Parts: sequence; structure tokens; C-alpha cells
Amino acid sequence: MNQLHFPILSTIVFLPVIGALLVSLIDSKKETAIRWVTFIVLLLDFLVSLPLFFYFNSSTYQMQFVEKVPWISSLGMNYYLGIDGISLFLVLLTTFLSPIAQLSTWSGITQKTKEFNIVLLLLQTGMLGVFVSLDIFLFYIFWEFQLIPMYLMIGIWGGPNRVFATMKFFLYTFFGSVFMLVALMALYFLHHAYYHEYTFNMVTLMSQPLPANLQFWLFIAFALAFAIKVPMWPFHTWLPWAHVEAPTAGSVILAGILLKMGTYGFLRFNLPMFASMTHQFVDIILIISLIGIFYGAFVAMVQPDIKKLVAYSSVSHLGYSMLGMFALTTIGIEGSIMQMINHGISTGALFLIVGIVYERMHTRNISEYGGLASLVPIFSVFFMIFTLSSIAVPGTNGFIGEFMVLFGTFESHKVFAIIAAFGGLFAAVYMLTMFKRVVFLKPLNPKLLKLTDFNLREWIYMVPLVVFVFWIGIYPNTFLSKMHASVNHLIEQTKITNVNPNLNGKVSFDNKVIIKKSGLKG
Amino acid sequence: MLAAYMFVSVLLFAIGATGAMIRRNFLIVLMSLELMINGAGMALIVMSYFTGNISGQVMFLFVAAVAASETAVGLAIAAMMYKNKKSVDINDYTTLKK
Amino acid sequence: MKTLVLLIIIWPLIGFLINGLFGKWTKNYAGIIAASALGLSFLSAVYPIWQVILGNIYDYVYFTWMPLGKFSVPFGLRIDSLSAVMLFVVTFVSWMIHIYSNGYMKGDPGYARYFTYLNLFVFSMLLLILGDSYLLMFVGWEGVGLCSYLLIGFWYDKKTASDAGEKAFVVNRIGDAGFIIGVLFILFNFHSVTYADVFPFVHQVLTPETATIIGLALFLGAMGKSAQFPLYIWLTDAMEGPTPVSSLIHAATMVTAGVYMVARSNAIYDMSPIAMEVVASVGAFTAFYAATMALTHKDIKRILAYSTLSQLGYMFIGVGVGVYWAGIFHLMTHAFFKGLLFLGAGAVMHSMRGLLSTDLMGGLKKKMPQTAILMVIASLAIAGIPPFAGFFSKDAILAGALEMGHPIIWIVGEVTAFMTAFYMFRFVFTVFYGEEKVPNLYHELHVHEAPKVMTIPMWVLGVLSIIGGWVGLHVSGEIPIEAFIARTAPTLEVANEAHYSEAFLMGFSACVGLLGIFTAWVIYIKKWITAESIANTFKPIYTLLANTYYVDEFVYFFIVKPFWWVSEFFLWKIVDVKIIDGGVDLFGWISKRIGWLFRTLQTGFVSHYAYWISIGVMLLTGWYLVRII
Amino acid sequence: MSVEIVVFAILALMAVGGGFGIIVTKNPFRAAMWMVLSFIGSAGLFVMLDAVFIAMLQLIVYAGAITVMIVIAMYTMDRLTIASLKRFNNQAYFGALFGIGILLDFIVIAAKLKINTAQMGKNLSIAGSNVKAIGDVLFKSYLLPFEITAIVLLIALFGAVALTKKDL
Repeated sequence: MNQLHFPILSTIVFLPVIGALLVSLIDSKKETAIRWVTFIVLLLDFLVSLPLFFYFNSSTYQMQFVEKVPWISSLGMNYYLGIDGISLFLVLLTTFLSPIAQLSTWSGITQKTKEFNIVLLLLQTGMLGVFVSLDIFLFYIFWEFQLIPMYLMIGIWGGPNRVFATMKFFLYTFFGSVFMLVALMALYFLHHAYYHEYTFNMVTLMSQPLPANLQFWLFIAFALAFAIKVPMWPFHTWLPWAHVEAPTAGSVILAGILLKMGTYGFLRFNLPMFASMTHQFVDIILIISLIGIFYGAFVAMVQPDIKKLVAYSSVSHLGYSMLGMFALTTIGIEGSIMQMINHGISTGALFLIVGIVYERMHTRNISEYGGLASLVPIFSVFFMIFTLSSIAVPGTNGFIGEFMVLFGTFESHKVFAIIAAFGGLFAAVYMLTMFKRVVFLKPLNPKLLKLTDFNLREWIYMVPLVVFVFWIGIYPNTFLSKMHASVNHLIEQTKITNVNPNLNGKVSFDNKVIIKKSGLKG
Repeated sequence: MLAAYMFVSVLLFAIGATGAMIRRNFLIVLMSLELMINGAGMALIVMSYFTGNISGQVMFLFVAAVAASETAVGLAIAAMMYKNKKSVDINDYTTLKK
Repeated sequence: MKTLVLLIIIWPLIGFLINGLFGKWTKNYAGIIAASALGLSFLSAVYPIWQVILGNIYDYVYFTWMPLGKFSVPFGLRIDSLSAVMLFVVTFVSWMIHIYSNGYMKGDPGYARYFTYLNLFVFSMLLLILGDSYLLMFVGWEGVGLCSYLLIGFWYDKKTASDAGEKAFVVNRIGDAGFIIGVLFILFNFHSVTYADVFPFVHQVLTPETATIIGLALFLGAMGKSAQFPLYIWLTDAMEGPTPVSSLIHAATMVTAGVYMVARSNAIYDMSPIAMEVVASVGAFTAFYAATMALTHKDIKRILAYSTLSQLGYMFIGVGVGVYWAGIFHLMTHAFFKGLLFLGAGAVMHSMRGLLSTDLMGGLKKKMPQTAILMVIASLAIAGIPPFAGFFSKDAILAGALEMGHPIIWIVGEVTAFMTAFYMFRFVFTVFYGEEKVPNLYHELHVHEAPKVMTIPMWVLGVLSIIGGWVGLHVSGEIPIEAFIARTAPTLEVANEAHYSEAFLMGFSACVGLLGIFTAWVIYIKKWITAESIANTFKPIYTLLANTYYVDEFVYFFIVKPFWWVSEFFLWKIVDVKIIDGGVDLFGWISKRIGWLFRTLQTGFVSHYAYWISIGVMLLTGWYLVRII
Repeated sequence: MSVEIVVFAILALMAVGGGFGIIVTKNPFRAAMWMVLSFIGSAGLFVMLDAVFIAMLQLIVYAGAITVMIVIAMYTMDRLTIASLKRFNNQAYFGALFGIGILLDFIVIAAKLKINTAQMGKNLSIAGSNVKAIGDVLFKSYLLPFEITAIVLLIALFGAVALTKKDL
């Protein structure tokens, strides 16, 4: 049902495209005009997305602001957009982070600014499309589409060996999504075989799961594609490369939003549609995410390059998110969604911070910094706040996400939660050692002396992030209350494990719930 | 009797093929190709005779046309080769190596 | 009343915000703002404390902080007898120390920044004490850890200071991980973390095993925060921070958080004797262990740090043995005299331009009479000499230990008491009495008495460390402080409570204290047996003690170094770069290799192409033959 | 019956021998002559198979036009370079091997070929004339291929001209 009777989601998704057209009309020499137009378009996009939050009716788990137009009806494809508790905040995160990321490139990107801004706008459309589309095919189109602008962004405006990085990023993700395409098709036809209806509609597919034995390969294919995107432990090696070579805005968006598509994918596809397989895979994925947490932290400790350090910290943070998700408890999943949002804000902010310093110093390795506190105090205060948020100190947003994940995991798998609790310790180690070597100690490097503190523009895009860090930290209820209905519904869906629709027509559910209770008894 | 005729056409074809492979002179290769096509054409005619269906012979007509055009183009290539390197030996022309 | 309770916390927060945001403009008024914020907080705390003494308990919920599915975590404040004592200690002592640091930090460039952090610290500490749930306590817990990190590393351009700060935070985080696990268990079993929902139902909900697990997990947190045996390494390095910080954080308030937490969760600890045993024995061992190290140390702040460690050990003995009121009582008295000791040391350092080693000092009595007297009072208090505060609280703990059936702990306690008395008076005699070790050093440094603004708080603490103990006197049949604290933290009922006569215990511990002072007097004043002679008779033990059992080196070489080495060379260079990344690049390499393979087929000779064609034809016809005909 | 076999043997020997002659002779001119011999042999076989028109066509097109075309092409090249070329390229035994391989494969196929020869020899000519039969079928059901062959020939013409032209 669409409360606003106005295709708000389509406007949000396609506004940036119109913006891109607008920007392409401007003469490429007038760079400030281009930057202003792009910024205004992105800001407009954010303002248009605000009603989503206010008119969102948090009592029902049904999809809201739905737009359904038959597209290729013979195949069962329709242009079907909609959001629920899970995707609401990811959309808001995207529209919130993009203008900030764009604002940070005003002095950063100097050559080919027109193309950069167009690419940024297209990327925005791609990302939003992924979060709002409820038709698997449309989802897949947007999923592939958002790769291209990111590829260009890293490839053209990146660092020294950007081509290798962007090639690896693109091929790795593409490799995963190819499996997803195959699984998509298989799902489409298997669904027809059992429910006699050709449809790409996600909601129906979610509500009519397939029998357990068929779900095995589908689950693996989807899981692989999303695991590469998350990135989960063994599939993470593209992330440090992509981050190190990406321009600041690219890193912010890559860390802030693109990584969330993987976790979002798990929530949308793997958990509801392949419930019985999810229960089988719970232990493996929990172990992998635990490894991810500790591995990310350990390797981050020894990185000489700040961006690589923050990249590995993303692996660790998202390990938490996956841990919470596959604990299959309401609090765990809510915690994992919160962790996604927090990671978006804190890591996005950290990349902005690194970007600011990189713009002035053109170097990223920690050894060349030192004693910034005495030179650029305001910068150090902001850096401190975001470091605290990423270490998950209570009072900041990181703690809410981490505690909910820990408690969620504790409810179903005690041992994993206890081990994960020590993960936070290593987060503190690597962040603080980096923070100490960059901000404290004496400024030895002569080049540091010409560092200038924040200018107005940097103030503008840093303050909202700080506001959100403390808002979520102190009063997370505004966010959590919107999620309950959808998350509870998702948990119900993951409980339907015993499905045996007989081939000839009538489908018989018996909702006898078999959840394989694993992990140490409390 | 059918087998006998078929043996002849297969023999023709095989000899043409061997010729095309072992000879160095491009013109001889052309001729052996001609021979192969002729072998194939003969098989057509044999089949048309034994199955009593005239279309085999009509097909031969087309095959002949194609053979003629193929040899024409082949000879044009031979002329080009000759003009280029004064030699028609196919082993001299290995620019397709890399 | 509800807003008044909230105000206690809000005042330091306001102080923090003013100094924090307008640091530039409140350049030299920052100290006054911060001190007045604390003063107001103390004043607004007096009335609630008085009400609590009269017997009622306040528990207000302000808003729901974190909705966790079925149950939610409220943000609420609670004042009962236990938190009232802590409230008094924290607000009053921090107020004194704020006034003191006005003088101490006069010329420092980071003047405003110092007071911002100090106010934030007091805010988090109050949150820790007044919070009505374990989670809120945890918020305060981490906030306090953060502020100690900031304050230890206050002079951040000194490498040792920022390293010490980071070390403090990381070691605290180890403790916090344990605390979190404890909170998870509680939340899981009780479906809530607020004290009101947890403590009354302990017996129905918890089995002894889970109680032990929770107890030990929470105690791990306490060990981290209150620097008990394994996790104490950060406290001695924390002396890098400014001295008022050491006195506030590392003597009076933060390190006592662990004791408060154990006292607060007495219901859980009563359920599991094993956890109690662990707490008591760790406390006893730390007390003894730290005291040995303090015997030989030269640097005055390090001596006081070790003495704090050992006094904390005492408090954990008290709380671990079940005599919660004694633990908290000692906490209070310790806050007074240890705070005073640190302030005194600060005054000495201030006038000696930062020199710390006792070899350079001697006969300071003449130059700094007031500080000398105050230090003597504080040392008497800590040594446990009757009229002073330390005596009553320490004696209560030791008596409790004996009565509750822990004779070994009682013996260890007495030996440590002797050592405490000895090293404290060794410190006093070497620094204040005797003659100047370095001729006319004082003249060049023109050592003078500390300014008024520093001595007044010291005098106040001096008075308190005298009369503070009298609250523990037998008055009309029962000890007032014991009755007061026992309302929330009743002493553990033990089956065979051995009854020893009060007088005997009191007398015995007083004698032990006097004996300690006498031996120090003999060695350092009379010099019948000089310290050096003892040192070289027990050469190996002396060197072992001098460099603190080589613990720091051990930790560095056997835990930190291998940790970094493994994650650098093994995890990063090999596993990540070679194996996983290599695995991914392997795909690229394989496809390249296959491409190369096919390239060899393109030889350029037309005949070879003809061969491949004929092979193809043969295979095709062969397959056709086999399958179809 | 035996006469037919004898005639068949002679013609087959002519065709195959001609073919063999092409691939063996060193001099291309002589090879052309062997080719003509081979074509005449196969034309004879066509006649035996009631494909009179095709036989004539074979003689005219293959033996006449194509062979002459090749020989004319040879004239443009000086005789010595063409004649003196080495006969077999390197590792020619591979080629022979594969040629025999193909031969064996096809012979087996030819041997095992089973087709219904019910209609053998019938309806190859209307009212005695093979050409009428071909013409009838050609312009009724195979008109489109006929047109396309015309175009193919045209294209081959253009191709040959374009290739050999010096400056296009």
C-alpha cells in the first residue's frame, strides 16, 4: 500500500539520473557550477527521502510506498518497488551519505570533475535501486548497474595502481553475481514447478519457499554473491585494494553503502527464501564471521596505511553484523541492521577524515604523521569522536549495534557471543595505536607544519555525522522502533523449514517448526 | 554397387584432403581442394541415383558453382601471393604466427 | 527530588560542555567553572544523601534508552545507601581535587582541555555509581576508562604518556569484555539488567554454576578496572598523567569502581562461594604482591601507585570475604588519605619542578612544613594507627576475614599491613626527615610551601582522614557505617562464625602498624642497620623487587611482541597476501596460462591448421560412427 | 553385368589415378593435366549414374573452365619458380597420416551406409530427358538457392578483381 499515493520511491531512485542529465548539459569548464548542481540534486534527493521516515507506518511488516507496474507480464516481471523496516534505513543512509561524499570532493577532484559528478549521480541511482526493488530481476539489474560507476570511479580517479584494484573489484563482485544470476533463474523455474506461477516478485517468493533439498545450491549461490560483497572473511581481499586506490568520495560510498548490499542481500534472499538451509549454515557462517572479526582486527593492527587499516576494520565490523544476523534472533537481526548503519556512518566518516588529511599531505602511511593534535586540534577532536564510535564506546552509535549483536547471538549461541565479546578489545587496540601514532606524539615531519584545520565546507559535512553518532548512541529508539515489525516477520519466515508442496497443485504447509538448536546450552 | 561408388567418392575426397595437407605449392593445394569438392559432388550424385531423388543432382549444380567461385578467389589469392613475395609456397607466409 | 537527583549528574556535564565547546574563551576561568560545577553537584547531592541516611531509597526512570525486543533497558538513576556513600566520596573528593588542580595546572597550555576531561570523568563516574542498571554502570565504566585514557595521555607529546594512556585503555577493555559477558548472562537469565529486577529474584533464577560464571565474568571486569593481579600493569604507568589526575582517578574514584560493582552485586556473589573465594584470594595476593614491590621503589608516585594496588587488594579481601560494608568503608577512608598522599606528592613535585626520585629529597620538613605534617597524618592513617581513619576500616576488613573463616587471608593481610606501615614511613622519613641529600638543591629550585589553593583541599582531606574513621566506632551497640551500608549490601551469613574478641584484633593490628613504623624509623632515621646493607644481603630478592618482578618486560616480550609479530608476518604477509589474495590472483594466472597454451597452436603454417581441421573431421566422423550407426 | 563392372572399374581408376597424380607430380602443369583426367573419369561415372546433364556440366565447368583458369593463372607466374618448389612441406607424413585417417573413417561410413534403395534409378528423368527433370525441380522448389548461387558467383567475381587490383 502506498500511503502517499505519489511514486516517491521512483522519484528518489531516478532523481539522480535527471541530475546527471542536467550536469551533462553544463560546460565542463564551469566546475563550481557542476559541483553545486550535483550537490543540490543529491541534497534534494535526501529531502525527498525524508517523508519515507515520517510517513513510515512501523506497525505492519508489509512493504510500504509500493509501486507495482507490469513490465514484462508474460514472464511475470513487474517494476515493483517498495521498502519495509529493513530497507528503510539503508535508503536513508544512502541519500544521507552521498551529498556528504560529494561535498568532500570539491577540492579533492580537480580533473574531469564533470564526468566524476555524473558517475557519482549514476552510482546513487544504482544503489538506491538495489535497496528498493522488490522484483528479483530489477534487483539484479540495479545490482549489476551500480558496479559500473564504482568501477569507473576507482579506475579513473583512483590512486597509483588503480587499474589493478578496480579490475579486481569489478571481476570479483561480478564473479559472485554471475552465480546469483544462475540461482535467480533456477529459483524462477523451480518456483514455477511447485507453485505454477511464473513470477519474479520477491514477496511471493519469500512467502512460498521451496522444499529443503532444492534450497541447498540456491542458498550457496546467493550466499557466495553476497559474501563477496559483504565482504566476509575469505572473500575480502578486494576491499583493501579497492579502498586504497579509490578517491575519498569513492571510499566513503564504497564503505558506507556498497558493503551493506551484501548484508541486505542476505536479509532479503537467504534468510526468508531458503529458511531450512539457513538453519544448516548457521554454524558455518557464525564461525566465518567470528574469524572475520578477529582476522580483520589482527591484520588491521599492523597496516602501515590508514585506508587499508580502516578497510580491514570494515571486515571486522561487518563480521559483527553477519554474526548478529545468523544468530536468527529478533535482537540479533535488529542489532545487525543497526551495525550496518553505524558502520556506514563511522567508517564513512573515518574515510572522510583520511581524505581531508590526504588532500593536504598526499600520503596515507601512518609513519609520516604524528602530533596532529597540536597542529590541527579541531580535526583531532572529530577524529577522536569517530575513532570512539568505531571502537564502540558506550554513548556512541557503535556500542548500540555491537551490544545488540552480542546479546542477539548470546540468546541462541552462547559460546560464539562470548568469543565475539573479546573482539571489541582488538578493535580498541588497532584504532588506538593508529590514533596515537597519527594524532598524539610530537610532530616530527616538517611537511606537517603547513596543515590547515577545517574550512567551512569540511565543518558542514562533518557535523551531521557527529550528530548521528551521538543521536543513535543516546536515543536509538527512533531507529529501532521502525524495525520491529519487519524483523519479527523475517524471523517468522525463517521458521518455516518444513515445506513439502506436492507437485500436483495444492501446496501444503505444515508449520511444524524445526529449528536445529545449536551451540552450548545456556 | 552403392558401396563401390561410395568408395570412389570417398577415395577422391581423401586424396584431395591429403594433397591439400602435404603439398607446399598453393596451386596444387587449390587443385586438391577442387578434387575434394568433386568427391563430395560425386557422393551427391551417387545418392541421388540410388535414392531416386533428382534433387541430388540439382545440389551438384550449386556445389559446382561454389567450387568455381572458390577457385576464382583462390587464384586471386595466389596472384597476390606471387606479386607479394614472388613465391607461391604456403610455408613462406607465416605472418599469422602471433 | 527526581530532578535534584538528575542535577547531580547534569552539573559536571554542563561543566564539560562549557569548557569543551568554549575552551578558547574560558582560557583561565576553566578551572573555576569546573570546580564550581563540582561544588554544585556536591551540594545537590547532600540533600538526597541525607534523605537516604534517614532511610528511604530513590529510583527514578527518565526514558527508555535501548529497546531490546521483548524487554527494554531504561535510563534511570538510583540512590540507596551503597551509592550514597560512593556519591559522597566521589563528589566531595573530586571537588577538593578540582580546587587543588586549579593551582597545580596553573601554567599548563592545555588548561581548559584538562578540566573538560576532568568534568567528563566525574560525569561518567557519577553515571557509574547512580546508574540503576548494569548497562548504565557499563556506560559509566567505559566512559571512565575513556577519560583515564585521555587524562593519562594528557601531555600527548610525551611518547611514554600516550603509550601509557593507550595501555590503560586496552587493559581496561580486556576487563570490559568480561563485564559485558557478565551483563549478557544477567540479561539472558533475568530478562532485565536493572538492579530492582535482578537482585530480589537471584535465588529463583540463578543456579550456583551460572552465579559463579556471572560472578567471575564481572570480577574480570573489576580486575581490569581496579587493577587487580593480572591486569594491574596499566596502573603503575598511569603515573605519567598529571598528579591530581592520579589522585582522583587512580586513588579515589575510578579504581574503586570494581569494589563498588562487587559490593553492588552482592546477591549474586553470595550465591557462589567459589567466586567469593576467587575475589578474596586475588585481592589478598595483589595486596601482598604490590606491597613487596613498594618496599624498594625510589620514585614517590610509583610507591603510592603500588600502595594503591595493595589497598585495593584489601578492599577486595573485604568484599570477597563477604564483609561488604568493611570493603566500602575502607574504600571511603582510602579515598581520603590516598587522595591526600597523592596531592602531597603533587605539591612536592610542583615545588621540586617535577623531580620524583627520593634520592634527591631529604629534610623537606623545613621547606614545606604543612605538606610534611599532612603527609605524616596520611601515612599514619594508611598504616592503620588507632585514632586515624585507616585503622578502623583495615581492622574491620581483617576482623571480617578472620571471622568469616579465612585465616590465611588474615595472616597475609597482617603481613601486608606491616609492610604498608614500613614503606609509607620509609617514604616519609627519606623525603621529609633527615638532612638534604643533595647540598643546596632546594636553594636553586627555591623550594617553597605549596600555594594556598593547593594546601586548603589537602587540609580538608587531612581532617577527613582523621575523623573519617570514627564512623566505624562502636556506638550504641552497632557500627553506624556497617548498619548503613548493610541495608543494600548485607554481610554474608556464614555458618561457623568464629568469634574473636574485638579488643584483641584491634590491639594486634595496631601493634603491627607500630612495628612497621618502628622498623622504618630504625633503618632510615637511626640508621642502626642501613638500607644498603639489607639490600646487598638479600641481593637477588632486592633486584627482583626493584624492577617489579620483570613483569612489564615479560608482558612485552611474551604477549605483545609475539602478538604483533604473528599478525604482521603470519596473518597479514602470508595468510592474507599470499594465501587468500594469492588464491584470487591464481584464477587470473590460470586463465592467463590456459590462454598461453592455445597460443602455441597458432604456428602460422597453413598446413598445421589443415591438420587440426582433419583431426576435427576424424573425431567427428569417429563419434558419428560410434554413436549413431 | 560384367561389362558394366569393367567400365566402372576403368572410370573409377581414371578418376582416382588422376587425383593421385595431382598430389604426386612435382610440376603444377602436369598436375593440371592429371586433374583433367580425373574429371573425365568422374564425368564417365556420372553418366553411368543416369546423371547425364551433370556429367556434361562436369566436363564443361570443371575440366574446362576451372582447370583452364588455374593454368592461365600459372602463366602469370614464371615457370621456374613454380616448378622448382619443394614438393612436400615439412613433416608431410603428418598430412598423409591424417589423410589416411579420414579415408578410413569415411570408408567405414560408406560401407555401413544403409539407405532404402526402393526408388533406385527411378524418376531421374522426365520423358527420357534428365535435363528436363533437373530444370523442372530446379526452377520450382530450388529457385531461391539458384538466385543465391548467382549472387555468390557475382561476389566471387568482385572478390577476385578487388584482390588482384594494385591500387584500389
